[in-house]
Amino acid sequence: MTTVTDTPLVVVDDLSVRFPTGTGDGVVRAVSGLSFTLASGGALAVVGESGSGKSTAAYALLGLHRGTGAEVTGTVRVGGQDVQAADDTALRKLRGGVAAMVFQDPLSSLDPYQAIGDQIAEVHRLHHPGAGRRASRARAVEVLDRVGIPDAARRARSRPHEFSGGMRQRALIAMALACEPRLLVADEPTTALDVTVQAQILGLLRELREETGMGLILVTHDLGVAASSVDELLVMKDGRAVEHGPAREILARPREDYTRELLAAVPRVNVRRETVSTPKDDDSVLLEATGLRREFGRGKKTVTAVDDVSLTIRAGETVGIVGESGSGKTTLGRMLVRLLEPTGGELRYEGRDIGGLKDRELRSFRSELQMVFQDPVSSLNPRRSVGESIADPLRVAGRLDDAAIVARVRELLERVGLDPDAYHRYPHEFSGGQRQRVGIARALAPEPKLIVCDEPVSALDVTTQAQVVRLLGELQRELGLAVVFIAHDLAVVRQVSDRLVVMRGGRIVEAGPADTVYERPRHAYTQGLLAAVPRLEPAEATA
Amino acid sequence: MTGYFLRRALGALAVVLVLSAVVYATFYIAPGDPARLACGPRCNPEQIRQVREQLSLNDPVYLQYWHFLQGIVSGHDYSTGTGVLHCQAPCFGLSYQNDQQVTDLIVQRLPATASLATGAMVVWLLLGTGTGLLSALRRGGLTERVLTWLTLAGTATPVFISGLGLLMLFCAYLEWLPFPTYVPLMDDPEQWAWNMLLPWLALGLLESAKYARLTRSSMLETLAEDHIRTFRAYGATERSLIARHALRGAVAPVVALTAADFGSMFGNAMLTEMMFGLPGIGQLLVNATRTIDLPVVVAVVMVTGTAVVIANIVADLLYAAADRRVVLR
Amino acid sequence: GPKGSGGDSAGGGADGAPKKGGTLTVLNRAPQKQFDPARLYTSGGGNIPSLVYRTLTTRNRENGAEGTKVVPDLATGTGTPSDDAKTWTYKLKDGLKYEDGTPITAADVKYGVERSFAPELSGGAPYLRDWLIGGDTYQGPYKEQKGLDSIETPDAKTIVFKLKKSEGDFPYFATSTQFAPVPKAKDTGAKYAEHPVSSGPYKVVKNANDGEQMVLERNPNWSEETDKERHAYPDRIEVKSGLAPAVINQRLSAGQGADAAAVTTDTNLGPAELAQVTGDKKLAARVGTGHFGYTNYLAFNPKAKPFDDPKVREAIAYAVNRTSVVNAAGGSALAEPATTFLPNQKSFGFTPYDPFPAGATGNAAKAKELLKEAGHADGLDITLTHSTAQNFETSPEIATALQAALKEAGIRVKLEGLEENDYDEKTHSVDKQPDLFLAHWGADWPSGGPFLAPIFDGRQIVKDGANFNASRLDDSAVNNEIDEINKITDHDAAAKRWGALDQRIGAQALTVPLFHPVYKRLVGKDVKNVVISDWTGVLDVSQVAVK
Amino acid sequence: MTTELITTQEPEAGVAPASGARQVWRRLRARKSALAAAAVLGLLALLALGAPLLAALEGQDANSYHDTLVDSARGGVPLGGLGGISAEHWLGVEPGTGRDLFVRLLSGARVSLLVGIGATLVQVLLGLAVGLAAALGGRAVESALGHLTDVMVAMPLLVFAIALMAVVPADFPRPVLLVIAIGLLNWGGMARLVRAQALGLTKLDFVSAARLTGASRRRIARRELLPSLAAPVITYAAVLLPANIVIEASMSFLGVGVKPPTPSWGQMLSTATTWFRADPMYVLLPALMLFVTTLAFTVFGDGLRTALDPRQASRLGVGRKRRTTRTSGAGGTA
Ligand SMILES: Nc1ncnc2c1ncn2[C@@H]1O[C@H](COP(=O)(O)OP(=O)(O)OP(=O)(O)O)[C@@H](O)[C@H]1O
Ligand SMILES: Nc1ncnc2c1ncn2[C@@H]1O[C@H](COP(=O)(O)OP(=O)(O)OP(=O)(O)O)[C@@H](O)[C@H]1O
Ligand SMILES: [Mg+2]
Ligand SMILES: [Mg+2]
Repeated sequence: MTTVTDTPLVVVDDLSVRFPTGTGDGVVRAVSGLSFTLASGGALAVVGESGSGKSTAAYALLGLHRGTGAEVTGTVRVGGQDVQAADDTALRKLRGGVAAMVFQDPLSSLDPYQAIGDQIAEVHRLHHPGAGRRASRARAVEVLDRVGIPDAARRARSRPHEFSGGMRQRALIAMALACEPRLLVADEPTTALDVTVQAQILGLLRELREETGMGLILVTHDLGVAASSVDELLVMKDGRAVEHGPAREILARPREDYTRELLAAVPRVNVRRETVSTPKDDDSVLLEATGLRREFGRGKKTVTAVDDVSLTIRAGETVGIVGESGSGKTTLGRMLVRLLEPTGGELRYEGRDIGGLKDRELRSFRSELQMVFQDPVSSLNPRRSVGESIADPLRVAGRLDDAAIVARVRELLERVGLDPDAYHRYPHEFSGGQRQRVGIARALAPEPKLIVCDEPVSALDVTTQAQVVRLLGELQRELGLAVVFIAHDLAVVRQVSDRLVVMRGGRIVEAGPADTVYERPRHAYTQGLLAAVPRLEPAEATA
Repeated sequence: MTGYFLRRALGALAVVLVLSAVVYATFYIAPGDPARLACGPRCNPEQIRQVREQLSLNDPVYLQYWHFLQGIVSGHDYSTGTGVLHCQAPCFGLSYQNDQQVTDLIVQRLPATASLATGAMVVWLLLGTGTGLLSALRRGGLTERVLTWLTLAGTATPVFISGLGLLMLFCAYLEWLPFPTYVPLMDDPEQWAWNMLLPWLALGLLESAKYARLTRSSMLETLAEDHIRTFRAYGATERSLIARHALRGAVAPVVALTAADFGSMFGNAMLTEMMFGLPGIGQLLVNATRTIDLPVVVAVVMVTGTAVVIANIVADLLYAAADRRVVLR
Repeated sequence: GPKGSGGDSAGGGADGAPKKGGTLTVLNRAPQKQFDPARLYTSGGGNIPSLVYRTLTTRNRENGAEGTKVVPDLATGTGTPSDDAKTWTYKLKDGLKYEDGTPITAADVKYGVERSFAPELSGGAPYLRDWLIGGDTYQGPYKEQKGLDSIETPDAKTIVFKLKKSEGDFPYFATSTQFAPVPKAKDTGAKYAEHPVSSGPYKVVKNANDGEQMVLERNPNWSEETDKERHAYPDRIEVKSGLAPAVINQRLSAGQGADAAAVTTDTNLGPAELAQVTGDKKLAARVGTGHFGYTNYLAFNPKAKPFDDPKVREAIAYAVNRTSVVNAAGGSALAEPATTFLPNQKSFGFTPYDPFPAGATGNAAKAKELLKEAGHADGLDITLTHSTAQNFETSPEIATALQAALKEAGIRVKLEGLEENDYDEKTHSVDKQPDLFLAHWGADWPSGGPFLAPIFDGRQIVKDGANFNASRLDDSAVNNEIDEINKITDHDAAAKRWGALDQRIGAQALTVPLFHPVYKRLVGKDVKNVVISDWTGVLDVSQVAVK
Repeated sequence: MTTELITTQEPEAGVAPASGARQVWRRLRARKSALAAAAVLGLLALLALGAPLLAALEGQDANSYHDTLVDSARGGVPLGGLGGISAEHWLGVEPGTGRDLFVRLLSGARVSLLVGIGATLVQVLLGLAVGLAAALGGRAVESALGHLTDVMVAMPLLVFAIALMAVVPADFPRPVLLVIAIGLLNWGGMARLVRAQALGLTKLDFVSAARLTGASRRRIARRELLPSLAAPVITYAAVLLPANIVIEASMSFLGVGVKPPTPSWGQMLSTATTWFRADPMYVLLPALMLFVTTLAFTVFGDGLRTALDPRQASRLGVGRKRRTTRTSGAGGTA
């Protein structure tokens, strides 16, 4: 379909992007001195931790920094066109015509008011001005069909909110296809999706590349995703390219420390947990849920988020809960610590039914059930110093005097690997991983017996993720805590869990000792989940 | 949806009821004797006694209020002396002042207020959203600065200053326009419009400032949304981005606020009506307040309150219709 | 284009003989909320109402003092008194007809009077109730169908009123709309005002928006033969009310379009407009000046301390600075300083006197002296109550002017401003009456009786109604003199006695007269035959011509 | 649903940009218009506070009549040019009475500022109390307060103010009454804003974390919510303040505001309307004062809003919505 020429599809030479910062006269160097080329039909993954400049570099390929105040130097050539020098018309031709971009969040990236087919047709007409309305519509249906939307002709009339996440992502890819670009730039196209859907999308991209011969630049922070989709890898850190070469080679023999670190931190789903903590006492049941139920909404719109879940948590053990988005993990976790009141079923804590207790009645043992939250940003009050946040449970308990509280908070900060002097600093002065440590310290402060961790590491980079997971493991062992570890990432869960619970649609589909479930999954759903996990090893990736 | 409606309608009813009760109670304890005011400047005690009886002012207040509510639901019969006057439901009673049916009084006043509100709405939509859009598109430029200052000045000008200014300028000095008198639309549409022009401008200008700011910020917010970025990345021109993708989302809050404001105009255009001598609801209310004409006051407050509540429901519906991401519950 | 935005319109100008035809526009502030003859409270039958309702007698439609005379209207004379003016007999003219052509009978007049007793039709003046035998308990023809015995109609043309006491002023009161005929068959009670049956030169063709918009057209069955007073030049009269005073005067002075043939019956020129008008010769020529019997005064409660001491009251009377009060009331063109309680008009029996001569700006020294005598050498603290309404009468500006003047005499005044309704209720209530407040009184007709009696007659102290005898004067000598004068049917003779009585009461310093207002009225540039009587002080709409 | 402005300069996404007082000040300082407005307001406050002093300096007071300075025969129009401006009367005198305009305008400023600021404070306090109670309370409390707020919003403010003015005893100090009346009648918007913001905040995990500490609702409201509410509340208060000044002026204009002879701009304007031809200064001065004051407050509020929260600056409308929520589409899974 595309004419294969000798000139590379993309040439980036000494690209630097700087953003002026709002306050003062400082600048953020998002990308500095980046150079790479991509041959026609080639596939390159740009990987690196958050904030390393991946998206910024990708945007430069389409000249999307124009008019935003960002300062771009160096040259970028896409399909022979100098992006920097191109005038507005030429740039518009390039966008979509030569290179198309697929953005991360599939919902917000589509116009909520227009039918998906119309949006695709509009983009098609932008690059085929001669095409009639009808022809563009037909093309839209065609590409939707191509990306695997069932009954495309009918679904083309749906609006984005009527599509599921995966379908939206497909629609965005279809939109790109509609213009027959020679290069597809995908900025984290699968981060918002479940593993199973992610696997489907990655497969689709692979297929399309083989079929149309278009080039692909995949921006991702997930090495697993990169490994399974491209031939070439570009590792970025702090706006610079750290390592660049064939994917297999880098994965097998990383040359740079940073790459090595990155690789080491990636959790593997097929590796057993090193030390399995044995519950102190087999009978010491801490928390017991029987037929737990939770509904949201009223009347016809009732959603049963958790349905008939029975679960036992013994002192000192770690229970992992996995399942795709919306399967009720968070809802279950919040019920376990009684942030939510169950609609039905029984919840016994140390033998006492706490399911229906009022806030006031809960107070006496609130401190024994704690939670670590997913989002390190919103889980800390931005207006209060982290020390105060950690001290809160101690102050509420009112057992210690001020000096003792401060001392204890400093001790906790140190324990989670932070500088004790961080007491008076505010959350925004910390990185994501550090904030999560603060969150853990806060949960530890009242000396709880159980901590529910709701996706405590999903918002973190692999390297930070590994550190935090390690910390949690240590603490659990040391303090003999019971931990409920919720995550959608099966590999992460495997690293910490003694027992595993797989949820789907609010129900438990499979439960058992972790290793058993991972190695011999019985339920088809669990099997599917495990199969969809992207593998890091090149051999596995191509398999 | 039906459930939503039902709930909102019940809520609205409750609001209006509470409102009327509060008004009743407030005016009941206010000084001044309605019987004396109705009776005339030099009534003797016997006459006042008779009038008080005639107006049922001797009943306990809750009973008076109850009868008032009954009238709304099932109408009421009044003696005219020579015969019986049936005041049909919804009957808000008779004015203490001259035994006119309150319902009639309000119905007579509605056209003027509706004219004012509608015209002012057109003014603020055209002027407000127009300047708002313009300043959003020309952001950073001189146009934006000038428009920003103009709208700021607009919000800072109470209607009794802008109205006075307009009157002085167009009627007194330039003599381009007559001093406004209300001409019903049905009588003479052209004169209606000419006479309403200044009130529309005065009220519309004040409101348009608010709309300009809302439109501008809403437009900027929408332009920054991800789906706009998508189409920009496919080479859509800035103009088509706005026309095809941004406008609709940006307009949602404007439409919703318009509906809500239109509703509140029925009670809040009082100053404009006083300023320009428009025989509207607001004027009726102010006059009735001064003479403690309780049935009129309560009825007007109920009508304007209902307008506000309904307008808020409409606003929410419009908002939900315009912005798909909104969930009504 | 907007109607009437172009300055000049065709029109004869204000000179030349008045002719019939054309449309007169009346621009008013207050809507004609009441239009039932039983409910109207107007002096001399009112202005717009008197175009529709003829009454037994009416005011003389002449300029100035001539206009304070009472003349026959439906009746052949102003009334024949008998039995010490306790019985009044009227004969109706021949050929009187309603708008529908049916004849007007004495029974209709009787019915009209009786209607005004119905509580459904409240609002009229209280005199009928006080005067007519059986009037105090009569409930009107709807409840008591047999009617009031004290009104007799021996034949279709004769009507006789029997009173409890002598009332020499009866012919004056017979000008009010309660004496307009109402055909019983056409009476719709409370709804009558929507379609009143006209006996006057015009009939109501439209009465909308609670009296805000009225249109009157010629009544074909009215004949000039029987009505010497009303001219009825214009073919059509359009009343537009609910306008702001400023707008009315602006429109009258601009005179665009229909406004060239416009007048107002209820809006004076305010001080600001006066300032503007006097600077413009053309406009100044269009201003009419009127006097209405009216006095603004300070009212005391002489039963309360420290006003129980006449010396204190006198001190205040001396301390008052009438110049600043007059300025606060709109300046010397709109207010004349007053030293007598009676208005400065002959018909009231005006006898100039000044018991406490304070000069133009007050006599603080004399006041201080009096205070010292009264034992208030260190000054005095008092409270002055006024209304917060901006009305140039009882307004805060006038109160402040007094405050400033009294301060010179060592009297420290605390002001108490009351909301209009509150003020009205308190100042007219025996129990809640403030001890010192700004008050005003206007005449129901140009005679000393309705001016002095309600204020100083001890038998008119009203316990649970509107009381106007703020000084609670109950002096049998005064009461007797009032009764005696009321027996006199010769107006001039009575006026002299009223004047003497006023002077006698004035010496007691029960009130401090402040000023009499003057009315300045602007008319449209095409308006002719402007007549302003001293009875009403305003332009007589029945005399105006626009052609 | 978080949507970011194109002009966003705050790289962190999340609850609200962390903004210490210093940062706010820095951002505020960057806006010249806001600084100018602040200067005007400062001057105004000085004038209002120093009114007695300035009056003494001029040698006049607010209520003395000057019969000789007005032309009594011509309705009391001030003698001399420009409304009688002279060395004794710096801004001329009032027609009719000859009272000194400079002092009266200054006293008017006192009333305007006092009522404006006072009423805003009442609104903020009530709005916070009701809004927080609605956000944290149970279903019954929430719906009751919601209806109450609806009633307040549907209430024609001026009418109730008129009624209230009549009900309260005459010797109750008027400006205080106005503060209470405007504050009591007009807190609906603030309550809605606080409720919406607080509800948004309670969905955030740090509030859940606070609940897990066993903290009471009141403690959560005070410790966790209030600090984050400060920015939107201050921002909205900056919008309410000039509006309250205008309401006071409107009420005085209608004759139900401050009681004469206490001067107030609205009341001066209402008598002045007829004077615009004979004595234009008399209209222009109070109109200008009122205009400048509201404009300065508006501009300053605008600046403050941007300084406090650049991302939220454009989203003040939030307070209005009650039963609608924006959620990022409830689409199913693949
Ligand atoms: N518009 C902007 N203004 C200022 N700084 C910016 C802007 N956009 C990005 N940055 C900064 O530039 C750096 C690189 O950002 P970029 O979005 O490219 O990172 P990324 O590698 O895509 O990270 P992520 O994995 O989180 O998407 C970051 O420090 C970011 O804060
Ligand atoms: N407050 C709520 N109101 C209404 N529905 C809710 C609420 N919270 C959760 N749900 C619904 O309950 C279901 C389960 O949600 P939950 O958050 O427990 O899923 P999850 O497994 O944690 O998903 P994720 O991996 O995306 O965090 C979903 O369908 C969700 O839409
Ligand atoms: Mg990125
Ligand atoms: Mg979750």
